[in-house]
Amino acid sequence: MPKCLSARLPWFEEMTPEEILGQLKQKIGDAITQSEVKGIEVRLTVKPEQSWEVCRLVRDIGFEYLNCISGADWMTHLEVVYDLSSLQHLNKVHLRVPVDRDNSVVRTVTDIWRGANWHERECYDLFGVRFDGHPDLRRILLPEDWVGYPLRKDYTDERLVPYTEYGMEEKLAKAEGEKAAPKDAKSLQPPAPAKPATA
Amino acid sequence: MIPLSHYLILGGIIFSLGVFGALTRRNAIAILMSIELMLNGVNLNFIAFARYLPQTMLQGQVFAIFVITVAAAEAVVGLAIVLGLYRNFKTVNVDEINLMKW
Amino acid sequence: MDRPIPIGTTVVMERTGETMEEMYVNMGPQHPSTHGVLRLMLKLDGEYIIDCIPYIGYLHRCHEKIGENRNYTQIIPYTDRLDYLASMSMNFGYVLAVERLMGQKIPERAEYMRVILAELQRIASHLIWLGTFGLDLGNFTIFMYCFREREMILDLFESVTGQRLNYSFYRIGGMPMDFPETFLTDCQVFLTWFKPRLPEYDAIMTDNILFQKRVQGVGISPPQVAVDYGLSGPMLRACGIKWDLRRNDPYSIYDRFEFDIPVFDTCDVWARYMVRRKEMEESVKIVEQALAQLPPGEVMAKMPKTIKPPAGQIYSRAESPRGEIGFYIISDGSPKPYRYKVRSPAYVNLSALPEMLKGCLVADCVAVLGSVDIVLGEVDR
Amino acid sequence: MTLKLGIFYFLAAFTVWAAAVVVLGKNIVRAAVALIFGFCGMAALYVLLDAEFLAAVQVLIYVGGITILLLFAIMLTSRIGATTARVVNDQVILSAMAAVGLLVGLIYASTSGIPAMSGPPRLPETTPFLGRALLTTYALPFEAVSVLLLAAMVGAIILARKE
Amino acid sequence: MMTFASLVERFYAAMAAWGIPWIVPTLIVMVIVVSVVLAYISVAAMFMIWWERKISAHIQVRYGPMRVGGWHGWAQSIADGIKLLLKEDLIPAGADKVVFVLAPMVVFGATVAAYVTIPWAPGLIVRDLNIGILYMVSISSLVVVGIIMAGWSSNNKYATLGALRSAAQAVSYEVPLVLSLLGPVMIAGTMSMGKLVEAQSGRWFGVLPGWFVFPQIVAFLIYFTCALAECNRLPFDIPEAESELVAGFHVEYSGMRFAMFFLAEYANMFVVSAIATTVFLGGWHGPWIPLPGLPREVAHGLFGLVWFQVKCYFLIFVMMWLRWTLARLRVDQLMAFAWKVLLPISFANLIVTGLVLVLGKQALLYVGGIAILLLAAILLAARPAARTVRVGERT
Repeated sequence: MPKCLSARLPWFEEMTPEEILGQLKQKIGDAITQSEVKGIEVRLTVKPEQSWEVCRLVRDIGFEYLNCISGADWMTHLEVVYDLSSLQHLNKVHLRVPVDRDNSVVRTVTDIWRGANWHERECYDLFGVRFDGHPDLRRILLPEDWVGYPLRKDYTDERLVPYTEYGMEEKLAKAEGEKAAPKDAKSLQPPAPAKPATA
Repeated sequence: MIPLSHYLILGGIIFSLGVFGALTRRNAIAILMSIELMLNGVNLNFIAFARYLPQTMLQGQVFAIFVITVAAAEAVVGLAIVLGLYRNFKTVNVDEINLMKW
Repeated sequence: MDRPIPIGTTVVMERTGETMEEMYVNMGPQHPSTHGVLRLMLKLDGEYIIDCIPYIGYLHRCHEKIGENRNYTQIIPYTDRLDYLASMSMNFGYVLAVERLMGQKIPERAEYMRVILAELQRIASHLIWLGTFGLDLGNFTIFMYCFREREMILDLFESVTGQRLNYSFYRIGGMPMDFPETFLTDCQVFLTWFKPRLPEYDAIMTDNILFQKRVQGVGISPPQVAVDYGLSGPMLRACGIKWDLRRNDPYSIYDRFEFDIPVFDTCDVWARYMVRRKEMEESVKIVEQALAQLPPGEVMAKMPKTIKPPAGQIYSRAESPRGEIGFYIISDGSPKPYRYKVRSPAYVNLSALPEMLKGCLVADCVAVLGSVDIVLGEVDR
Repeated sequence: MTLKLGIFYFLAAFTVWAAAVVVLGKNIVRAAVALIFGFCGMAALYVLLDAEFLAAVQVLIYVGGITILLLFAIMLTSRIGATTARVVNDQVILSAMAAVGLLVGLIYASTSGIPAMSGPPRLPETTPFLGRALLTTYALPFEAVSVLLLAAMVGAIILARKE
Repeated sequence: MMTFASLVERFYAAMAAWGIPWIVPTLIVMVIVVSVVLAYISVAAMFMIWWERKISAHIQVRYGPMRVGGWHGWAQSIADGIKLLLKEDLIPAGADKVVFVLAPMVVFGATVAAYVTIPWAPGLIVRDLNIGILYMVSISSLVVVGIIMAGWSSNNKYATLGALRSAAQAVSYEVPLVLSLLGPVMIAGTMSMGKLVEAQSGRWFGVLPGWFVFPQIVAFLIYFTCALAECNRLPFDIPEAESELVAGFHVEYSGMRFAMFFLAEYANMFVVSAIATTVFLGGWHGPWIPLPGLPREVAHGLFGLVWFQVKCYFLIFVMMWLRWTLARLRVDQLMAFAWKVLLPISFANLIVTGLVLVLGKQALLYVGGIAILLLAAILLAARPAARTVRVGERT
């Protein structure tokens, strides 16, 4: 059976994550806002406008296997996270595309990886990120007439009973000697996270 | 004994019902059914003659067998044409199929 | 894609002007061979399938929203309910992700226990698949044989964890209890009983000419399509791509056992059948080697009372019987994950179903769906 | 002898009723079912006329073959469950008169000039005789019919095949 | 064993002696015979249902019905029958009422009508028609018409698909079935079942019992395959393939009507194996010894009855055995198998039988030549079916 598709670049096997990052920076440096190499994983944060070009390049460079597209809600902005890998080697790419909360639009990657179709529909369904150019952007898990996007942090629903950990919060607060702000009645505000690590 | 004329009358009745059906029904398949009825009426007469006229040496029954085979062949080709009609005209209503070319 | 017309009785057909040439048939959500609440809207031309639109979400329990409100140990029982036919592998994947996030080392004996239980669970999951697959194709007897073997595995799990289906037995940092004394001998008894059963299955299914005619050349998914859709597990290995996370991205102690990865390259239902059929033999080999090398020692590492992994994020993946089960966890130092996402293999494999069904017959649709081996708990999360 | 006559009248009435339903029936499927019963009635009449081989052939070919073909065609062409509003077209009166005229002519022909004969008490077994007749005295029509059937099969397949 | 027939004559003579018109005894005999046949069918069907569940249980390493009625749950199918009687008998909305109600009657009626010419024992036959075999085949084709009426009239898409499939399957399998039966008919020279069995009384080369299965082994195999398709048994049970079409044509039936379909299926199985036994396995022939108390003929009759049942139920056992081990064929494979494989072989068998009957010894060289020619034709025809045409080939 022929080796997989990404065998286009013969010298590819020996590439280390640093070289891959170098390649990317050299080809499309301005689009990458933050980048870091952690073990065998290249982590990038990319401007939403060029996200499609970066994905295109990452695919051509050799990552033809899309593991997963997931959303994340950082209170200030939403984020679409692409996890890519390859069937030829163990390098991975972790691509994050920050998108602002209100009109969150990102260009679809279904034309690069057809597998992205359902991932993007789920991201739209649960986060409300619209992927323009997507062939069939409908809700996939929730019923068609569902209002709101449940996985957003500010999603409130009268049926949603806030989960109060039984006795855990008070014990924790007492243990750290009232360092955390005294909790008023279990209001709906989610606890402000310490400092979202975006390093 | 049942006189021969009773069978002939019955054959006549069924044949004329078939003619009436073939002339009046609007659905092409119903017309084919009426034609089958006409052929059956004829068959009945043949077999009645074979039974009542021993000198004919059962020629009636042999001919009835041939009528059955021809009826089968005719039904097959008729239905194939009806299917072809349906695929192009989306209807089997004979009144609406009046163009020579589809 | 015109809006799919809700259909049911033929009266509706009359209004929508459907004829035998172009007809919508609704398979599911309650249908004997859709393995759960999946609805397939089939557009038929007589017997041939023109198009297929899967509708999922009937079993959606907002697994990820719950995950964000539970601390790391409380999430373990929820991961059981993802792929309820292979809950050990789900626990294994989740616990692995959190340990990688924390960089936590666990004792040797716990590693071996995890591998033994995961591989036994793989055999049990493949046995259910084989039984229901045979049932779909009309062979009722194989269903009974497979469930006889699966009962023995469930008894083993019951002796270890006290549960028969959703075990939630794995803990972050090791295993809660050690094996009971009788487990090792019982496991050996099961293995010696199970090995000669596999040729029996071949006699009924694999060598049966009728079965072969039903599955060969059906539901084709060439390697390019498989990789493009991100298929994983037996679906990928059926297209000639030798990719198994236990071997290619070794986690836990899988690199200490030698077992080979069955690969077939005819990309059809037959290849997927044979891959799973051979995988059962490999799992038996792994369990035997693991039992032989089982080291003594305690089973749980020293863990803080509340597990608070350092802030950061990780996407870790493991090999479940259905494919690559991935966990994407963002932690912000608090005992609850900030964002918790599950990449389920059946969800992705199912997205390729319409591609495989083009041009098949209605009877093939059942065979192809059986070969994709979906579990709706994992698809809908 | 009245028993045989009684049976004949019952069968005749049954067959004519079935033929009438075929010709005048509203729903095309009901017409097909009536056709089946009509053919079975005819088969019973053939048994009365000591032509039991033909009765079996009639049931086998007409009911087991042609009617199934008709039902197949009905399922493939009509919208399932549709009942046509108007069954008869506008020339119904004219064709009714023609049919009745034909019927009167036939009845006249079949009653006058035919002595009330009764023929032999009971025909011997007809099947072997038919077999021998078909292959000896009627060998040529027998071969011609087989060629006709072949032509019909090929023609039907070509016509019905989807381009 | 003319005792049965002589019994009837003595009964007629007695009636005539009392001056009762001949119509009354014929009606009485007819009523008795029909009730005996119906009683036998229901008992046999009940037994077969229970037997099938026990056989399938044994094959699948489980027990099967054990509780109802004591020893091995023998009363299970009676309990099922009563349950079905008490169940509500609903007609779906929009269903074509007349045809819906008529369909199970046509199916059950046709199956029962086929019991007329079954030769149970020497002389013990309801009516030995001289077109026996042709009558049974044509009557059992009525069953298919009943199935189509059921599927069509229940206004349910799955039922209609099931009805369409069974129509296609019936048309495909009737032709090879009739042709395979012609072989023994040619050898025996008659179509009446009674005479067919008598023609199998001799011995082939002194040692083999004179059954037709030995010279006509090919015809027997073809017949048995077509018989499986005739009564919709796995691997040909496509019309009610549970996994795809839920329950095929009788999805909308319940209560008594469903019981009729269920009984008709098993009764049809018995009819088909009875034809096979009569035509191929030498009906009631079998070694027999005169019983001390009874006259020779009665003993021969009893043994004949037993032998006939043994052979029939052996064939039914094989059908059930196949059901629980084989998978199900697809509709187009089934069609291709019928038209491309069974039909040519049955034609070949017919030609060879004719040649051997007419030419005797010199037939061997003719047969050899034609056999090679036909084999080439069959191999050409039965080439592995080209892959089903794909709608728009993918990459």
